[in-house]
Amino acid sequence: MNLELFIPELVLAGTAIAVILLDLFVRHKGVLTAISLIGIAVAAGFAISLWNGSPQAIFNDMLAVDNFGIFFKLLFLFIAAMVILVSIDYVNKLARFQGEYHALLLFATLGMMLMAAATDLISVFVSLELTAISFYLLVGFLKDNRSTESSLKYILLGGVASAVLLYGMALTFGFTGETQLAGITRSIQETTASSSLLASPGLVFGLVLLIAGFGFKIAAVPFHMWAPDVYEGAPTPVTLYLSVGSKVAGFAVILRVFFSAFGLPEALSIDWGMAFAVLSAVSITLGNILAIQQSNIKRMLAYSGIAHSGYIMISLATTGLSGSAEVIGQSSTLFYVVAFALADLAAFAAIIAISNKANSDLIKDYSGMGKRAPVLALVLTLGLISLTGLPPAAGFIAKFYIFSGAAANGLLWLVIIAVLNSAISAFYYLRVAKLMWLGKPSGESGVPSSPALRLVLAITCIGILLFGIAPSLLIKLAEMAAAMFAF
Amino acid sequence: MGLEIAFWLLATTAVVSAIAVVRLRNIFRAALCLILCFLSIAGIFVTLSADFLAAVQILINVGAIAILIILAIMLTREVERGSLPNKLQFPVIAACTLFLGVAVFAIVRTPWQVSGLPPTEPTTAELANSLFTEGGFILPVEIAAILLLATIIGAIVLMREK
Amino acid sequence: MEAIIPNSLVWMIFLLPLISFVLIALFIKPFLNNSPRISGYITISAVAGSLILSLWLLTSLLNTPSHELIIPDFNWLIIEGSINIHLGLTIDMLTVIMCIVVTTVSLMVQIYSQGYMHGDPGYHRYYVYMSLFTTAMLGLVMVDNLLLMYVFWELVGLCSYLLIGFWFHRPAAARAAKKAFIVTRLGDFGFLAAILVLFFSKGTLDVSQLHGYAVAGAIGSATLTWAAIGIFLGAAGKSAQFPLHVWLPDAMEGPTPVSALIHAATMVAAGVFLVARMFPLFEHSPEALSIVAYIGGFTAIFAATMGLVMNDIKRVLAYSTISQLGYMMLGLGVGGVAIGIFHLFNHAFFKALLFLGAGSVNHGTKTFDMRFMGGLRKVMPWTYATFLIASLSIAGIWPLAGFWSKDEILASALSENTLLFVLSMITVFMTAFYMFRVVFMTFGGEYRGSEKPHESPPVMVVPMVVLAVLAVVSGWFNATGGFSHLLGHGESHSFTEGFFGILSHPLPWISLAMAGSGILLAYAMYSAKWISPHRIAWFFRSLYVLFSKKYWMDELYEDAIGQRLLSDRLFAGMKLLDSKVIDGAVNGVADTVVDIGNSVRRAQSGQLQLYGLFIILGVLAIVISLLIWG
Amino acid sequence: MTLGLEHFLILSSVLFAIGLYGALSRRSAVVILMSIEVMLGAVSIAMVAFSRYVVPALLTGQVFTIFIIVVAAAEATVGLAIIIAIYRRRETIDVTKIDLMKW
Repeated sequence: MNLELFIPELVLAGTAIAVILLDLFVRHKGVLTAISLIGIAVAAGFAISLWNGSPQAIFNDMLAVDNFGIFFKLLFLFIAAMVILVSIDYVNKLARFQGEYHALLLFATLGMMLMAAATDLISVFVSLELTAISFYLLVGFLKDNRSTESSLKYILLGGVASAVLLYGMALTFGFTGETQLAGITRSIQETTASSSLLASPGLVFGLVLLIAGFGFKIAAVPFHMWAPDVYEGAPTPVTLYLSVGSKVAGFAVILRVFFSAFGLPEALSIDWGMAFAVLSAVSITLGNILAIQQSNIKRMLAYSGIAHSGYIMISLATTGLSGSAEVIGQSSTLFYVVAFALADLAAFAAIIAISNKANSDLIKDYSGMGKRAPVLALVLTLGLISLTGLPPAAGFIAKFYIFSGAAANGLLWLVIIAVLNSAISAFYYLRVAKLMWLGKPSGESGVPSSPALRLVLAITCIGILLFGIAPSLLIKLAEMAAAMFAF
Repeated sequence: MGLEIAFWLLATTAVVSAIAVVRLRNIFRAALCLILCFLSIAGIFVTLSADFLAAVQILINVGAIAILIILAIMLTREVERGSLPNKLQFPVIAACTLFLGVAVFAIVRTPWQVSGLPPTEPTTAELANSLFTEGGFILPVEIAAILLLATIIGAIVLMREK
Repeated sequence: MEAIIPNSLVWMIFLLPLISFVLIALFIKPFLNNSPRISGYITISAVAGSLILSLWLLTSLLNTPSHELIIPDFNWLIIEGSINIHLGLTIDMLTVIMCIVVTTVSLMVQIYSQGYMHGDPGYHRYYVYMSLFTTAMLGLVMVDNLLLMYVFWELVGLCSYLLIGFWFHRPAAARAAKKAFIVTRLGDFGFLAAILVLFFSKGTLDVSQLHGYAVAGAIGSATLTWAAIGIFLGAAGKSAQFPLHVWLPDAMEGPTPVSALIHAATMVAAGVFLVARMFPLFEHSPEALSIVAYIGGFTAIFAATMGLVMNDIKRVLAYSTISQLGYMMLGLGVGGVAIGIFHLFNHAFFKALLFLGAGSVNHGTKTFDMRFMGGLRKVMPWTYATFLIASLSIAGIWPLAGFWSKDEILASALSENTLLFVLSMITVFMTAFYMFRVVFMTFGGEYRGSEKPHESPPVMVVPMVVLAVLAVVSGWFNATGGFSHLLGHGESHSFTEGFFGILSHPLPWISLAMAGSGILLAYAMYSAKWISPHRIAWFFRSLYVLFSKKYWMDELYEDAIGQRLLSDRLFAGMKLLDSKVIDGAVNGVADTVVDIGNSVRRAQSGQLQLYGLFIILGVLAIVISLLIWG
Repeated sequence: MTLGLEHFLILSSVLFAIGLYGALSRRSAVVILMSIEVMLGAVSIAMVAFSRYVVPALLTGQVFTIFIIVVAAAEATVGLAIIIAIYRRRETIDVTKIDLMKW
């Protein structure tokens, strides 16, 4: 086997272990941040060098090295780097365990990278659990009342969801005798060629359990209810990582598993496509309606994240309904997750800076922020505009992309629901913006931000505007990454 | 015939002990029933010709997890309070019954591709081969190792005082 | 300026205000906060540059045979096998006319604002928004595909929202901004839906390609009709057509120059522009076209009736704007692009002038309530003169601008549909009446306020004078048939023939008579009562004799008919419809959403086991429905 | 009636449902964790049974089960660590009282 193809993951694992060991010796903890960032950069460099090579399977077909996986790996590495940068202030407040914090962040990243590349139910499951367990620990890292409560809720519900997911995997395995995704689809086609799918309710049940298990990861309604509580209590950088990293990883897995293992026969893919369509409609509507009520900005973004999972699920539904002829479902998912990640990163980075100073996550405390901290307020506004889906932000193109794919595949009703909901969402997103720019400042003092944070703000802003104004580049990459699904 | 008797015996024990885990007021006894449940699951593994797995089940679940749970019960003085039900009894029972119904329906109505071949025995050497060779499951083993490392680190972080 | 304008300079028309926006927002506001005037100067020079380039563009277009310029575009968004959107400009006469209207009015308003906004703490912010608005508005009229048009469409909406709520510390302003935002977005969904419908049926968003398909009959008639209706819905939201008009009167909470630019001359006319831009689609869908005509005609008269009873000068003007926009829609519906846009063109100047006049009055008296004005003729002669010219123009008095476009609309309505013609004739009467009611209540009689009124500074008066000149002459453009000619069809005649010849037809005389009687009635009701007979005798000698003997009729009209019958019943009814039904529907939707949210929120009880239960119920729901229907 | 795949599967589903009931209806976080262990054990039975009956020549299901056991152990460890951390702060592990964050 060619171990070169596995270097990005190895580098990351090595970096994590190095960080733990170094923590014992170095006094100046900034070194840990630097080492983590260097490790991420090196891993990203190796990942880029693998881009656009011919797709290969390694470790006995447990893992694929292809553009789709590399696209996500790079995205996760980018998000991880941003999260480490925004964590600096937070980490400095910790009396100890800085090394462990970074190591767990890197382990979670490693888990997500493996999730995006896994092509066997066993490796999917183990890497998913690696991510999940790292996150359970990160969420509880503060050890105060809220943080531990979040962690407890997350692990208990995550445990139930894992069991549900495993039950689904067991039924799938039992029906097909395979754990490899390609083998599963081969076996399903052989056994169901003659009879209708309804004759095998075990497969349908297994599929639904898989949807539920993965749906928990992406916080799709009705598997979403942990998300707001956990997001609120977790340390904000972890909330950020959870809301972009873990969620995007969930979508990466769903895309690969559902398309590779259940993409054929068509009756099956239409079944799960419709299931995702309905979940999507419910998620979008509920996420938006509940977001309106929130007074805590982290909670608001949690509900908004649920709504965004709904928007992304539109493209999953498109994937299911369009069959293998088109890849617009997949490529639009890829575009959307990037746009969503950038917007959420921008918004959260600003929130971290503001809540450091104001010591509050309440929306009303953002009043007049435009006067106290114009740059932060501007970035937050841009992030919110992108989340709303207004031009010239990337979120606009992302929504357009997904909607156009869905409408072309007979999901016009869903697009209409989604568009109406986007209007509702404008209300609560822009309410924050309005409060910041037009509200009365609650204090006179400005809001300081560290250079690292400013770097994140700048990068995300440029990204949002770049992909909003000149989206062709990213679309091209997304199409290249999704091309492997066409056959 | 002996296999069948063993199955029914073990299955009954497993179900009864599982019910005891979730229904007993005394948490300490519930934990002991969990051990019994794990043991009977190990027995079921034996009836399925998975001897190595049965050993793993006993070693890890009974020897480690159950002990850990009992330790936690003692640390949190939960025995005094007991295991009480919450307010969701009826909806949960209804949902679980329905879930069981759907599961049984799916199990009974699905044409499983049962093969007539005899099971692989003994499994220990075979399992070792498939776990630790390049053509096998070495990748998940490696990931699992990292997962355990993360668990250990995290548990230390959470347990130690600030 | 015989040379053809270079392409790069065409782009500059739109880029200059953008540069000004960036400059002020990023550099002037943060770093030069102490010298407020600079922002104003930057904006003014940018807009003036755009105006000059627009004029050059006009002459260039006139020198090209097809009256069209092709600006090379570049690819912007390509999605394999699905979307190919390129970025380019459409330069035809419609664009140029709109550019000239936007830049001219914008320039005048920016100059005027230097005086009006003097000393306001939000001075920079004001110019930031205004530059952005001008950019977006120019972008809207220049781009060549629907997607970008939608982008700018939303952007002008955003600027409008920001500017209505400019004085956000006033609760009324914040409320008005929200209302405008919600109501116009309702219309925008229609537009967006239409864009999607067109895109999925034809796979392109390029305006000229879509025109080609529509003309060739390549779009199914149902699709075409729905798309056209969707577009019109968007247009109705922006242009405050019934029943989406409710936001515009409230929008008067913004600074008055904003009302003049955005809520009178340009943005609200964007709806009319949109229909004109997509006119080939409407042309091939008779249903959609008649919807445009009927909604327009109805809005015209409906809004006018409400204008009759308002005491706030800006509100009268707001209802008047709605009514005139209805006219333009009617013109598009019965007559075509040239007729509708011609009225847009003229209206922009005189309506902007009316608002600037109202602003000037407010500057002097510190109030918008006409009951506390009166007699300003003496202290504010310039404001009065210009306001009067604008009022005559909007009333449609020959030979002022308003006359020419209104006459064309009436003529087309007469030949198309008698009902619409009668409606618009009544509107002519009402328009003259309420405008002169404003004139008499504000400028006539004795001063009833407490502030000491004074004339506005020259920086405000000069733009008004410029606009007054335009309000007189802008209509003459078409006396030769030149305007209609530019937009496709129309016959040419010599200037004198067109200018005086029109009076040889009976129709202009009828409309003049209607307008005249409106003015007369206003005079009788609001002037004759208070102003000394000498002045009246000097003004309207013969009519005074006629009416003075029936002086009791005036009181009857004012008290019995005016108050009880008209105000209390009919107009109150319309106001009720306006505030309860339509407003209520808007608020109702919002409240319902909030209520649903509040009840659903209860499920999020913090109890993790309840969350787990929902997971299982979700699984069961999906699996059971798949097993039943799958 | 001879012993077949269905027997094991039904046993597995019964245990799963019992575990699910426990996880959703007991107040003590430790008992919930124990119930989750029961659910994972139930899945293991199904996995091994499928392995035995569907692909007896291969050991895929058994391998999968090993990973389930490993992950179950890791989850139990982390879960108990969190439970103890929360007990230290609040003197209770009754999950119905752990509801600071809601709505």
